Amino acid sequence: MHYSIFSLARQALLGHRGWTAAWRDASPKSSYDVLVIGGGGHGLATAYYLARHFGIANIAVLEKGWIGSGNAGRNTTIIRSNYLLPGNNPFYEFSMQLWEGLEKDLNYNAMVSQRGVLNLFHSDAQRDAAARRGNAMRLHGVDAELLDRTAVRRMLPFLDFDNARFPIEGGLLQRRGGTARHDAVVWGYARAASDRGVDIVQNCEVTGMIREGDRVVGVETTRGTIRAPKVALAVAGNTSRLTAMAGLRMPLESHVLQAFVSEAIKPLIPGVVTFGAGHFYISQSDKGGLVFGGDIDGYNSYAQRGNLPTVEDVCESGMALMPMIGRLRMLRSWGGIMDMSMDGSPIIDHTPLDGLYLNAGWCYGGFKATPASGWCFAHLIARDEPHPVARAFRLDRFASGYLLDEKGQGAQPNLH
Amino acid sequence: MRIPCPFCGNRDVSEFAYLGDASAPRPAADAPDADREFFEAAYLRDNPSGLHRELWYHASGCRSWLEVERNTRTHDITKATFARDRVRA
Amino acid sequence: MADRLNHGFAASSNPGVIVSIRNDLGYATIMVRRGADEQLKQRVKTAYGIDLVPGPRRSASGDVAFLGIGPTTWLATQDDGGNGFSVSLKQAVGDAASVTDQTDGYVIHRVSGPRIGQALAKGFPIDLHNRAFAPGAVAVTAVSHLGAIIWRLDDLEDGTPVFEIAVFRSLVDSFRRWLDDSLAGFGLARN
Amino acid sequence: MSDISAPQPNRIDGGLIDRSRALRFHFDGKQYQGFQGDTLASALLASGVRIVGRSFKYHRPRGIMTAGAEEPNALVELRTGARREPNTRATTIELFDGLEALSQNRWPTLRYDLGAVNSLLSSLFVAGFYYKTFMWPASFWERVYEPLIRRAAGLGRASLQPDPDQYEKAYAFCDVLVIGGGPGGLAAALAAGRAGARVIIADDDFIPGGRLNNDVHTIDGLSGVEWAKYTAKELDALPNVTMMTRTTIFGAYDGSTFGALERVSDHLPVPPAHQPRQRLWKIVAQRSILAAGAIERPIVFGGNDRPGIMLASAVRTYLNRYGVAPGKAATLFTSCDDGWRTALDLARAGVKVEAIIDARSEISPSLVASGQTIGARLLKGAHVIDTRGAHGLSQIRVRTNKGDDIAIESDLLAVSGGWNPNLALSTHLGGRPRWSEERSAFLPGDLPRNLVVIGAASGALTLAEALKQGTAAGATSADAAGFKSGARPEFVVDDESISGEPLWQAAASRSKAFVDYQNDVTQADIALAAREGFTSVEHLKRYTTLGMATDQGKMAAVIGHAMMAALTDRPMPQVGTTIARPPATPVAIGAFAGRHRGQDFRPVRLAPSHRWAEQLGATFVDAGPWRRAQWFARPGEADWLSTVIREVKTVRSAVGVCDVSTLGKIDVQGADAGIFLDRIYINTFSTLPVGKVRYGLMLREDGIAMDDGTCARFAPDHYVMSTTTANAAKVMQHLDHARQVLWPELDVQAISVTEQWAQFSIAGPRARDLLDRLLGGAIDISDAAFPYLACADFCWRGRPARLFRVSFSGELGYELAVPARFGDETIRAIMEAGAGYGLTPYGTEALGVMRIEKGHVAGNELNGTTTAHDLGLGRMMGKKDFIGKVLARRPGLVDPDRPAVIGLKPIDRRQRLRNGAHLFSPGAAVKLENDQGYVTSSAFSPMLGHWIALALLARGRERVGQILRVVDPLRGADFEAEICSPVFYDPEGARLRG
Ligand SMILES: Cc1cc2nc3c(=O)[nH]c(=O)nc-3n(C[C@H](O)[C@H](O)[C@H](O)COP(=O)(O)OP(=O)(O)OC[C@H]3O[C@@H](n4cnc5c(N)ncnc54)[C@H](O)[C@@H]3O)c2cc1C
Ligand SMILES: NC(=O)c1ccc[n+]([C@@H]2O[C@H](COP(=O)([O-])OP(=O)(O)OC[C@H]3O[C@@H](n4cnc5c(N)ncnc54)[C@H](O)[C@@H]3O)[C@@H](O)[C@H]2O)c1
Ligand SMILES: Cc1cc2nc3c(=O)[nH]c(=O)nc-3n(C[C@H](O)[C@H](O)[C@H](O)COP(=O)(O)O)c2cc1C
Ligand SMILES: [Zn+2]
Repeated sequence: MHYSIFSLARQALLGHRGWTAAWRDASPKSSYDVLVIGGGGHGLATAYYLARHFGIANIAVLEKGWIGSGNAGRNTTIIRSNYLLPGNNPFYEFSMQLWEGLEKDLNYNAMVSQRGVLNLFHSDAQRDAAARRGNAMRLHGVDAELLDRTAVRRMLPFLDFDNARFPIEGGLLQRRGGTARHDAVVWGYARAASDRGVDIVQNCEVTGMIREGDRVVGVETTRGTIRAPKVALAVAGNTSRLTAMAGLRMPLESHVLQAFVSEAIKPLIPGVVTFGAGHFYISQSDKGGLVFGGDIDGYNSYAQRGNLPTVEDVCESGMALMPMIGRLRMLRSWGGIMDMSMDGSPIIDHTPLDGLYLNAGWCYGGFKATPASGWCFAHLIARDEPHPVARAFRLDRFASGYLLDEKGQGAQPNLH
Repeated sequence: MRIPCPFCGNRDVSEFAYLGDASAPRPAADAPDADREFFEAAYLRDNPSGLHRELWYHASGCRSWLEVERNTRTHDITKATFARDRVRA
Repeated sequence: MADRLNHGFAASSNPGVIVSIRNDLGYATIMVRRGADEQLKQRVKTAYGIDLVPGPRRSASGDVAFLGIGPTTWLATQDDGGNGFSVSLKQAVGDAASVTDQTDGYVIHRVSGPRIGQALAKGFPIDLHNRAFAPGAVAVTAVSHLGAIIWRLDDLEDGTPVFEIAVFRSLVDSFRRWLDDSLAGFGLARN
Repeated sequence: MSDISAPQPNRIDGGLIDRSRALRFHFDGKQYQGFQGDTLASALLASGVRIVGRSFKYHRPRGIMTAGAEEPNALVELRTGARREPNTRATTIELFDGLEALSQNRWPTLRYDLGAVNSLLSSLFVAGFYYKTFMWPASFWERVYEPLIRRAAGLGRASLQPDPDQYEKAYAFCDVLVIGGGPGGLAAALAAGRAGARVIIADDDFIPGGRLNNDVHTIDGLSGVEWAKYTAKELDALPNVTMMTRTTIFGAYDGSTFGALERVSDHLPVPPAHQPRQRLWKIVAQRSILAAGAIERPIVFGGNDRPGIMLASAVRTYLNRYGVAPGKAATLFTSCDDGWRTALDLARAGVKVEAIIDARSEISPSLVASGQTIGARLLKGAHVIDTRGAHGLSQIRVRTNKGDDIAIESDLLAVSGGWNPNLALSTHLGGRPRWSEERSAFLPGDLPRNLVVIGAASGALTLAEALKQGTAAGATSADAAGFKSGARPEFVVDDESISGEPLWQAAASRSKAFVDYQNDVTQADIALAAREGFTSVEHLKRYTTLGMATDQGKMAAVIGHAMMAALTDRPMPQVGTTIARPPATPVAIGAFAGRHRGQDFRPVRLAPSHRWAEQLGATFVDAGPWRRAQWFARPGEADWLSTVIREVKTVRSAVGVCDVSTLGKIDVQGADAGIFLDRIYINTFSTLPVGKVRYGLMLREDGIAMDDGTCARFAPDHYVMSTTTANAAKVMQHLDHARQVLWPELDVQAISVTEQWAQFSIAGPRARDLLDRLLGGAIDISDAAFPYLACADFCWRGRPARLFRVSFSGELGYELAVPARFGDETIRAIMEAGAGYGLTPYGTEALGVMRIEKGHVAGNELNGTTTAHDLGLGRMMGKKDFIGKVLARRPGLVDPDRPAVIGLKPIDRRQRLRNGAHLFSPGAAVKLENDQGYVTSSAFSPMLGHWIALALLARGRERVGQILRVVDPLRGADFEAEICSPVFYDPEGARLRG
């Protein structure tokens, strides 16, 4: 059913009785051409692009809970393409361009909102890093501006410019960056994929991998055995568990990242702002809640919830940056389980097992990657060769030493 | 979360620094397969949902490295010992 | 009267907390050499008459005290010891331990007063109640984002608890900002 | 106080307010009056105010629904100016004199709000309508549609000014934590306290007692209110019990840690001196008892949001506790016995009860009789289906059990659809509640270790049960914590009935029936969600925003879930409920930050010479936690650059002094110290002679450079390592890891002495002269006795001192270390001794310029991705095993295409090289694929007279002499530069040996 102001008006007259399910809640068949494990943004986007661009429609997306129950449904919705390394930057810019056309493509308003992303810096060394990154962006045709203190003050007069422990020296601004409505991204892809024949199977947890020698040929699930010549993992923080079922160890750790939302207030914060002297970033949702977050809790976890020290750390940074939020109240906190890779960059690759494809290692930054990740993963699955913009996301780079370490923290995932 | 440091007693997690999976010992540099062994020890992690043996450093306390047994699903900690005392493979 | 947590008083003529700085102490860390635990124990006993107990405890005799700050590490202090204390300590323990002068590394505050427990609770993440932290107890911890060693001396005659707190010298201004903020509601006297 | 007392038409006798203390306040600019002990809500109701705010989406007029933290409607902007606090629940804010509040989400006024047009368009604005439209044209989203949505949504306004109040944090430890001070909690605290356990009992409210203060009860012959008072008094007298009122436990965390918020001063116009506004407690409890009571649930029916419609229990609270009758002619709509109490209490207070509408067809005869005594019309098996009234309720439409619709004139409708246990805190650690068919409610399910739930929170709704369970839980918790509880008192209380039937929604009607009041989620929205496949309660929530408002669904989310169960024909346990998350009630962000904001965000570390540098007027810079002198401007110097140039030139021509105490210093001792350091550094230290210093580089295990610095040997078993300022703590941790985890068999001890020593770099051709004069022969520093890279400890002025002959500047240089207490004295002595040699103090900037002139790598080059080879230090790697050795051999780390540190000089010497500019081969297109590297460090070289830079350049070393293009689009630069050796000045190193 096509969505538009006209269909909405028509339905309004009919008491909205004519709407149908946004996506089919399918029961699993016993075999498919491609099985995508994980009904998050990446899995659903992969299925959609496989159907739309690669002519494969006999696909199921298997989701252990409800679609979007993973990180897609609990992230702080920031989208940007302000990456430094040549292995990353073109990929994220490709994603940004897909965001810009997403709503038309999906016929679903995912509220992609390009209100800007500003990364503040507080020291010469941070300015240097921002300049290096901003220049890399510009060299790839991505918009970037280096703001000085005065320009930042003009833009965000409510930041602490006069009594800060670490004074604001300036910021790197990407105006095309912003946010998107995370749940709508999931629903939009699900609807578009479902319309193209993809089976979206909820409450179907993969519990085992069926191997024939060095081939993966299907999976065991809580809803029975399902076979497919191609099994594609897009399970974010659960990747290690799934690959362990196939006997593979991964260069990943699962960590919890918390996020927070305040009570709703009238428009206050224009775009996305990140603090450089502590762990804090913030934006305001269309509902009016300040959505903010900071550092990961820092230890392996599958609990989807965090602890108080991180809450305090995030709020201390928030108050250090914008002391006007002191009297606003935190409404809710939650956590997501992220697949932290050993160099902080993702993996889109084959695995050592035939038929098993891997999309993982997105850390706390994979929401913005959703469209490109789906596209490139679909490309890999359909053509068995990497998409040009995702060529650096190899699984063997840790062994070979061709790392993609934006932060230079090395093999310690909790520091990325 | 509170970690029972065998020296200091129960302390809040904010006093500790985390290193992760304690299962891989440092391989011998002169082993014939050293390149692969070091790669695996440095990069491949046990990342279970459930019991996990892991290294923590009591950075704001007694400066001991601890080996902690913790459930990554519930965050329950069942054991914490000095890493220096661990039985080495 | 129950231990009410939420009222303070500002009069410093009747101070809830008394703070002074101990400039006289000499102190050094000693870390036992591998396998020399027994030897060290004996040498400390011989030289100072102190039983070197493992664990976060303070044992004192005369002007010397040993504070357990790690499984094989103590902070030894001597009243009026100055930088010279580490030299005599090194002689006393010989090659049973590594000795490092820290006389300048920390600034030590002595704090006491009827409200001191409540004031310290505003930063120390450990239980300082009698039942958990009796006289002689030592803890290495963090307060207000900076490292601190705290130990409890014997109570004053009227039962008032007395603590000493060591913080790194470079951080003493920040520590004092925290301490002063935390004491403000209780009335403060400086000795 | 003003003597003009504003009228309080709805004030009646009784209640726990202090009528001798009248308080004035303003709401929407109009003055009102209330009493000490009122909340803003009770005072507004007493004053006859009915509309208090507007709803989120449709801007519907709304009144006060509840008397507690679950209030969805009566949210106000409290206070003014920088203290303005949006979305404050009128039902929990204690009235104080001079209180000012404004209604929210309305324009221009609360009564006439233009946003209410949304209500007219409501047939378009159904759940999720925005996902289906506003997609065209794309650029209109940010420019037109989104701003409209954003402006209409949101509730109150932030002040935009820094919060002027203070916040504080504190820790508490106890054997037993009791959450909630109602009858259950009080009984629990009493039992545990009498046993001698350390007990903390916290209650949200400003007086303990819970529902005892709101309902009419007797316990052991006392009124409930008196019993609560006496019990609180006994608890207060026990030295081991701490009673915290105005304190909300907002979260349960791992390790039996609870977060609590104490509202220290929110009941006062401004916080008193030395008192914070709020205090954040972190409570570690061996055992905990959740006694947080239950929350009454409304019933969904057409027009159920009209001001004048309230929870039945809230009506009782206003009557009994606050002495307020919220209406003149009341009606009750209920499906359970408990609701009837409200009718009886209303009648007792003299309010006319028009009707009791009980959806049940069977009602106990005793209830029916009690209804008759108050003269209320009883409508069994009937439903309220609609309401009327322009600015508040005036008429109720009822569908009788015969299907007729009748009208009842009423200005107050009390609604009771049963109770939901307030169990959120029992689920914060992951436990899920379980559905009880018997109670028609979710009850606590798997509980966190050491937590028990009692009283209404556990679904045990009667007072008798609350007391009994509380006593038992208090006693067993104390016993489990190692105490011995005594005899358990038994309480004599009046009987209560808890029987009832669940009623989620009344018979349908044409009017909007709200499920989530604040977010305007209607019955129809839930049906739409079901139709569109959003049938999981979590999808339902996210699609309709059910339960996402400031009350987090406390009021009505479960009703929505029950509706979804009915719509999809699934049993409740299968449908389940959404997850509750901390904070249990919203908590000010400022409270989580405590005092860590502004200058106190993080501690500052001050170098030993700080006071002296301050007196000299130095400019300071933050270097991680340290504050260091950046330069020492002299009068007449035009700008910082001229100061730095002067400092550099003075060092290079005479002598300078710089405080380098911030560098990490680590004492490494033990028989195996040398072997240990061989494994830490890539180069060898076991062979370093005593009395010598060597430069070392250490890698991470992944083969990437980690830190560099010098290491001195003072005895066969004693080294002193220096680290960079930034990495000091990281290196300490690394060494501890190596000696405790990797090689515990080695005899090596390590401890930081960074703070013990004040260390000053004295550099320049006259450095030795200065030192000779300063040290006065305490040590022989002739070149022969103390050559380059010598070190010694000695006694100077009766104190220990250390001297190192090292140089970062490239000049003849020494570092003198003295005990830190004497740092200030020593810098002053150095200044005095150097006066005759043209001494200048220099700061970090000149230090940086000189190291760039010398090509020394620092943090910008050791950026976490560079190898020893990249840095030009590959030759230092020894044959022995050391950390990082094996993985540094990986192909990617030895690829000849890797970047290497090189020097750059602009061809046009007037051009300024800047950090972060990128490098291209001349002729290559300027795009990312052709990127060759970037500028890591740059400076104006006073010695060369132009800008110079270090850079990381692909295959850099083999390209010395070639020309590159330096591109800096951000700052608009694009010019050519020549690749040179990174050592710009004195490449032979003759000066430092002088
Ligand atoms: C708090 C937080 C904030 C974040 N903020 C941002 C941000 O601002 N910007 C940004 O770009 N990124 C952000 N991220 C990261 C981003 O959310 C993730 O990288 C991205 O969503 C991951 O991809 P996904 O959506 O496919 O994963 P998910 O949504 O987690 O999808 C994986 C799915 O797999 C399912 N699954 C797992 N195991 C099984 C199994 N055995 N069988 C079947 N199904 C299974 C899960 O239930 C889940 O639905 C944030 C993450 C968090 C947690
Ligand atoms: N008969 C019925 O149907 C029925 C139904 C519901 C309640 N009741 C009555 O309710 C009472 C039950 O007693 P109870 O003690 O279980 O509950 P209660 O409601 O009397 O007390 C709960 C207390 O907990 C506090 N609280 C709630 N959440 C808190 C938090 N997070 N932090 C701190 N404090 C918090 C509240 O302010 C309140 O004072 C009895 O008086 C009973 O008669 C009866
Ligand atoms: C961008 C964003 C905005 C949110 N806004 C709200 C909000 O206004 N109200 C609310 O209750 N929760 C809000 N949430 C949090 C969700 O309720 C929920 O906590 C989160 O999606 C994680 O799911 P879980 O808590 O059910 O595990 C928001 C979440 C995100 C990611
Ligand atoms: Zn410890």
